[in-house]
Amino acid sequence: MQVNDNKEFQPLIVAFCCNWCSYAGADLSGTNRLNYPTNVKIIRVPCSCRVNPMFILRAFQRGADGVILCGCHPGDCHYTSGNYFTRRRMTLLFSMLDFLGIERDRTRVEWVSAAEGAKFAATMNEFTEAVRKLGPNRRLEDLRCRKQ
Amino acid sequence: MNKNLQEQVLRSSGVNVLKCMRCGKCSGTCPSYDEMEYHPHQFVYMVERGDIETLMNSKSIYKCLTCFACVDRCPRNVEPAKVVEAVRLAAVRQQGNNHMNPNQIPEMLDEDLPQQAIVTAFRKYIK
Amino acid sequence: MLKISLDKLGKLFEAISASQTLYIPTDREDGAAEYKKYESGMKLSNNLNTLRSAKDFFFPQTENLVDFKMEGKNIEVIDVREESEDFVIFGVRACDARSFTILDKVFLADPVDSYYKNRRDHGTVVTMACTRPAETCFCGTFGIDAAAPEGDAACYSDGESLFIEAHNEKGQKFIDSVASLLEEGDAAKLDEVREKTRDILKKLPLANLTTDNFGGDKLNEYFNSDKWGELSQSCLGCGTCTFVCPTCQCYDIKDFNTGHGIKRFRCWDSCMYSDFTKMAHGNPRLTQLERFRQRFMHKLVYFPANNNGEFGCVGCGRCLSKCPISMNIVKVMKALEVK
Amino acid sequence: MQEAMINRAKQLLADGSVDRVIGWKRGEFVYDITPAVFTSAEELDADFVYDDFTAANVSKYLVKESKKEGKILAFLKPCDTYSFNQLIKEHRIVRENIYVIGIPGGPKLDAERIKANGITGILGAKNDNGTLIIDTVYGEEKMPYYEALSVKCLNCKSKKHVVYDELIGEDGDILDSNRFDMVEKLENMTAQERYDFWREQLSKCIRCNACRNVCPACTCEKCVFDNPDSGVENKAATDSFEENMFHIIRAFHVAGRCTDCGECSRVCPQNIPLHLLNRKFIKDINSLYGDYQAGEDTTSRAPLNDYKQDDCEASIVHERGVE
Amino acid sequence: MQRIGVFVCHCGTNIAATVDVKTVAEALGHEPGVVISQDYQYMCSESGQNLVKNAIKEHNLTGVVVCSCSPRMHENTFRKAAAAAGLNSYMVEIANIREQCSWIHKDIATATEKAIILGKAAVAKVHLNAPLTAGESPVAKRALVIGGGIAGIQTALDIAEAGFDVDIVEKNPTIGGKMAQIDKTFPTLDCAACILTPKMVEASQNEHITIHSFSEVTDVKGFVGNFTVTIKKKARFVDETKCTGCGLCTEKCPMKKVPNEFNMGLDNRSAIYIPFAQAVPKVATIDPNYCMMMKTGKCGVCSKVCSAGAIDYKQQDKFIEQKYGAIVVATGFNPINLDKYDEFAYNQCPDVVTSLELERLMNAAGPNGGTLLRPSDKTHPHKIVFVQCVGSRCDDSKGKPYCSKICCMYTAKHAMLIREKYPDTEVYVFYIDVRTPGKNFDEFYRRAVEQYNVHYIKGMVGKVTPRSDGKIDVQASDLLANEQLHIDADMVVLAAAIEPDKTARPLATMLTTQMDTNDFFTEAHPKLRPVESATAGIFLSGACQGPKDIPETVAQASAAAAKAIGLLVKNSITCNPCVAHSNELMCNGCSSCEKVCPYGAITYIDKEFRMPDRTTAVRRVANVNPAVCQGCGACTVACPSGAMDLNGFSNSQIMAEVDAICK
Repeated sequence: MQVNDNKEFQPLIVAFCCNWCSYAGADLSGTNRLNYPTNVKIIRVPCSCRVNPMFILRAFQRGADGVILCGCHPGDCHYTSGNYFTRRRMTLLFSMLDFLGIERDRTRVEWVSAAEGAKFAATMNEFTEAVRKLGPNRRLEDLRCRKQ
Repeated sequence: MNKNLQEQVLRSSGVNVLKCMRCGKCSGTCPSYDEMEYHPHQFVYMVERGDIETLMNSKSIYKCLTCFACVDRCPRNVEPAKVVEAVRLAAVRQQGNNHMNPNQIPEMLDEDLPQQAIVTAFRKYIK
Repeated sequence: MLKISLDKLGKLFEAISASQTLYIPTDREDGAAEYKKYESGMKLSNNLNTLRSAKDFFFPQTENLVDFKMEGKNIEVIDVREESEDFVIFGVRACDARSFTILDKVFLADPVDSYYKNRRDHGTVVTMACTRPAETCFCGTFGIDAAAPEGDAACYSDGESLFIEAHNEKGQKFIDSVASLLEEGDAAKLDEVREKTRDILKKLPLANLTTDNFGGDKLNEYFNSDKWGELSQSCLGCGTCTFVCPTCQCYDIKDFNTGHGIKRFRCWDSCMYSDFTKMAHGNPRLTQLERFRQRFMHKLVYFPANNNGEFGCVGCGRCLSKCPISMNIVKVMKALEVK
Repeated sequence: MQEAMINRAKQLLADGSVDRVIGWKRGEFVYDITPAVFTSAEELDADFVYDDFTAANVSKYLVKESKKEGKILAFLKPCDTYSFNQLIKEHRIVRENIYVIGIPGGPKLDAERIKANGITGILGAKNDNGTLIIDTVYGEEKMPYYEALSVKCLNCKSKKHVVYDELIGEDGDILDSNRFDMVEKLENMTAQERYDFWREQLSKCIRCNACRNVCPACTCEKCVFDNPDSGVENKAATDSFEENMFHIIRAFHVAGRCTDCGECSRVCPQNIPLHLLNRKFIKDINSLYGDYQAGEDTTSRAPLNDYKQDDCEASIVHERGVE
Repeated sequence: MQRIGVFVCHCGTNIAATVDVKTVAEALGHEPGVVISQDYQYMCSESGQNLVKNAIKEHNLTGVVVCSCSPRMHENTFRKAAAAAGLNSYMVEIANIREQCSWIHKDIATATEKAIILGKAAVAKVHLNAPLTAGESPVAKRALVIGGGIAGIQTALDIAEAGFDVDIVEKNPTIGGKMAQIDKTFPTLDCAACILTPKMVEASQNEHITIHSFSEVTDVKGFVGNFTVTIKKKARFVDETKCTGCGLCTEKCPMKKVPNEFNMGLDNRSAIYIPFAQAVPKVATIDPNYCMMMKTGKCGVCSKVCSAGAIDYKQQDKFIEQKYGAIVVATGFNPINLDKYDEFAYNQCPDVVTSLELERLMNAAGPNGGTLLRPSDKTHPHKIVFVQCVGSRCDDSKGKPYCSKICCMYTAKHAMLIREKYPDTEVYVFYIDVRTPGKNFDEFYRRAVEQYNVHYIKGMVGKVTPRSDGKIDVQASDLLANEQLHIDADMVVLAAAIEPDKTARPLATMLTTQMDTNDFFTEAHPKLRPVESATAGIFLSGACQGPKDIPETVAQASAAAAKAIGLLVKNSITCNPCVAHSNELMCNGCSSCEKVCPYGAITYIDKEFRMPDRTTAVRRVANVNPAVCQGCGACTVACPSGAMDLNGFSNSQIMAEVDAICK
């Protein structure tokens, strides 16, 4: 959690981006100077299918307020089928988190191609706002990790 | 175009008219083609455009034999006969728009009338 | 003996909880009883005993021992120990009350476990005599009288009133603190109740179970028994028995990296777990047979050998009803006994 | 039934078809029955039991047992056969070393449910036309039979044996079980209600690992939660997060593999309805990717190891149900 | 404990304008393990790289973090620099503080804070990095081409041209494929045989090319550079090495009533046969289903007349095993079966033919010697109707969902040729759309309409009814004229959809390559890697990847050859070291990982282990072939025990990054 001058809640967003499409898309939004909040921190993975549900829970445990996973559009996966597996895994995981009463707007999967710099920035803006509205993650945090 | 009517026809027919690729095989195979003002492929296209009232006012809806040849032949499973049926239903549902009365039928029967026409007629004219 | 009418129990609890924290066994939605911090209106459970034992009060499942704060390359040690406030555990059964004596032998022996001692010093144990023991009860095997429990103070019910008697200074202090609610009563009827309970105890299926065959002098004989294979073959290696057990006292110490510091925890461990007492060189007990044997050898042989014949079991019967595959200390004792 | 099973087992032992028998062994009380391996007719006669309290699924024991020398006879209830098949599919058991006899299943009784009715000192129990008559230290007690059923038997999904070498008794059918009713009820609650429900349930967890260790789908050589190198190892529920983490990840690891045998909930010492987590996954899989019953066969692709190009997007979670 | 160096780049003002690089370097210098933290104007410049190199040497660094532009930009630069200074190049991590920080944020304070966090994440990751060495795997200098059509032939010729040995496996007795059956080619109308047969001969004579005709691939093992393929040489009952192809046996064979598949069954051949005059290899084959000798043991005429003594009725299937470095799939296509299209009366009327049948009917080497005659009564047809899109562009239940691509053009060709040769013949083409993208394609089609007066009618034929007078009633609607037509045709030609050869699906399984739902092979990337399959070392040539005409097929064939050559010229291939690996002690052998691996990189081995209870046991464990694995990581999540992990992106590394970011 970050605090800035206007004391507005600053959510921490962890974004897992696949190396071939979404990470490049994020780079492109940088190249095009398309702003999105500093709240978003990107972790590069070779493919969205590398993202283990444990990583997502880990992020929430450690204080993330939202986790977004970005990969190539279905059909465009660099590894042909990785994002199809991602899609099933994350659908089920998110559904389970929802089932346990975790706010569903804290998680998202978005397909962002290497050409979609604008979409990347727009998605991050939108997602950050959605999480900001929810307030700090309390339902899936680890109190031991909360900062005093 | 009449959105409500279009929606009603689409719903009651269950047909996705957007699947049509305008090949015309339905009309190519239609036994009633020459009797009809609007032909099966035109039904599909006009429903897509929402031009339902024109179809409802056309005698074509009663010329369709409901033989389902178009349904069988359509390469894309669009099922034009169901669209015709749905437009017909839309017309039937509007009070007083019945094409003919059931008791008119017996006098129209003759030896040349195909059996199927009588059977399908019951579907078309009841109520 | 001092007494209070059963319908005034609520008032008693209110009075105790006004000055210190009170824990009583209460029923939860699934019918099982558990100790909860008393809040107004809470009802004392009618269950014979709580699902989990009362050892949590002195030896909690997890306990934050110390914190380390890391700032760049600096590490600071922070003592997180809180000075406990006084508390009362009410309604402890005879078996659980005895378990504290057993835990004391472990944690209060030199070197004294100051975390445990701290809690022990602040806690007052008010026991409650049993009247309806269950088929799984075998406290008598270990010389415990369910009708006359130990503890700092003990309560007895004759169906109308609750009689309270102090066993020591701490117990007396507790009684004094609520004396205004108590009145002198005739305890004559209690003997009758006790005798009735003892009659039932004698009739229980496990009443004849004895420890005569066990103890420290049988170490090699039992360790090398060929029964262990058969007994342990269906053990799942879960920790249910150890975690519901009032006397199991093994723990592990784990460091948790919070990202901005380290929290050092003590947490219960189970000898049934595959990594139990795993050390740098590896694991001393590699098979479930060895781990299973460890648990029962500890309770029936090693512990009495080191503690003047006191066994590491109080016959509360929790493991009998909770083991997923129904393997338990009674079956082990019987199987080994035959030999 | 028990008689027929003992006789058949003795026959198979005698003619050398099998060397061992895995079944259940009589306990101290009417209800405390332990899975056990028998090697002789005498042992079978003395201790083998199969009755209303014999609920344990023995298929997981075959992971070890089937790798031993010789052939083992396994008595499998219908629900157990699904677990068995799933284990074959995952190459965890050696089919050639097992002779499977399908036996009729439940519903099974659970002593904990009897005790929850305030009945104690249980010495015996019998079913009398839907009433369970319990002999106790304190005299005879009665309760509706249905109320004493094990939670795993309340919504039986199938009476059909999906694999067997022979059957004792008749094979049944796949049932219309309504097993997702409770999941649906939870789905229709608000997020806050769901959160409160699960917080209350999961906070009871004592991390005894009984659910995992009994689970026929959890046969990992080393569980990630026991492995210090995994980064998620945790021994105790120090924080509520760890309870959540353990149960979410465990359910996820068995998603598409869980046959819904219900052992997790049966053995939970804290009566946490853990099967609901698994059923949530099963329900989602059925509705999103087409009906799939793990263990029904040994060849189909597990839903999480499979995909379709037109699968729904993860956003479906956001679009449906109660917020 | 690692000794880590942090290097923060200003990138001129690109980073330094919005990120306070000094503060970043200062903050990261306090991280555990960091022994030096510096900033510099341009870290990627030579002097910047020298800074890194010197620091590695001077401070004996075990890990390097560069806070700079995207790793997609300069990761390799810094990896090379590290390697030059003696540090394993995989001990370098990049914190992307330009594209993903300075360029998108404006506020210096927050951007600097974020840059520090990104740097900390990289430091946390480097702590867990391990030196990785790219493995090498030798390349067998031989290619296999599966399929001997124009695609396979072209690929083989190109590979052979580069000096590599190449084998063609063809399931039929001769190579040549579909193109050998075609009469003329569009849009140039030159004779197919005239351009194909020289290539066939060239292939047979090339010293680098071995043709296994009448053969099939039955097993493929191994991986890129190192495939072991089993080829079944089916018994043709004629010794290939002895047969001179004189054809005497085929003339003398008494069994002459065998449908001739080369002429689409429009005429007959003998039981011992050479498919066509220019067949390669020109060797006879006995069809055991019809040969009297094989069926009854009485005949043996061919054996008697063969002066070379090539006939061997006892010949058995032979299996050969060969190692290959690359495999090119060129299995081609077939027209679909038209049995279920009753409305076109294909099965009822011999004068309703497919386009490929028409090719044979018009071919000089065909059943009628090149004169177009109706199959039924051998009369000259005066009215011919062409029907387009038969079975193409259909709903899945009705046919193929895709456009078969070649039909519009060959139909225009047919129409034109007929009008050219028989100007008295009326030709109608019923179309849904006429699709003519391609060089000189639309001009070609317009010529058919404008110059040859072919009647193009928009509308699908609804019904074809053979009449008792020998005519065929074709009922269709003319959508533009809005009228229903009845044409009394003499012949109807159906442009049947094309589909991949039936042998492709089992082959794909053997090769562990992907196929789409229509059984076309899936390319590694639809735009950027169109001739490679997703499985390394397997390349795609021709219509097995999707419908194609001849020029496209030849272009792709050469492209596939170029890709294969690119692989074969290497003595060994460097493998990406960021691959999955399985911890055998934890692996359950459950096969989950194998199911999600798109490359078939995971196999299972039974291995003996010492068990915890001091016994030994054989366990099934996963084994990743590092030469095949591409490092996507799908298996790591499928693995419940966590036995499967990915080098360079390990579970612990990613979690360390998560922790650092969330700190």
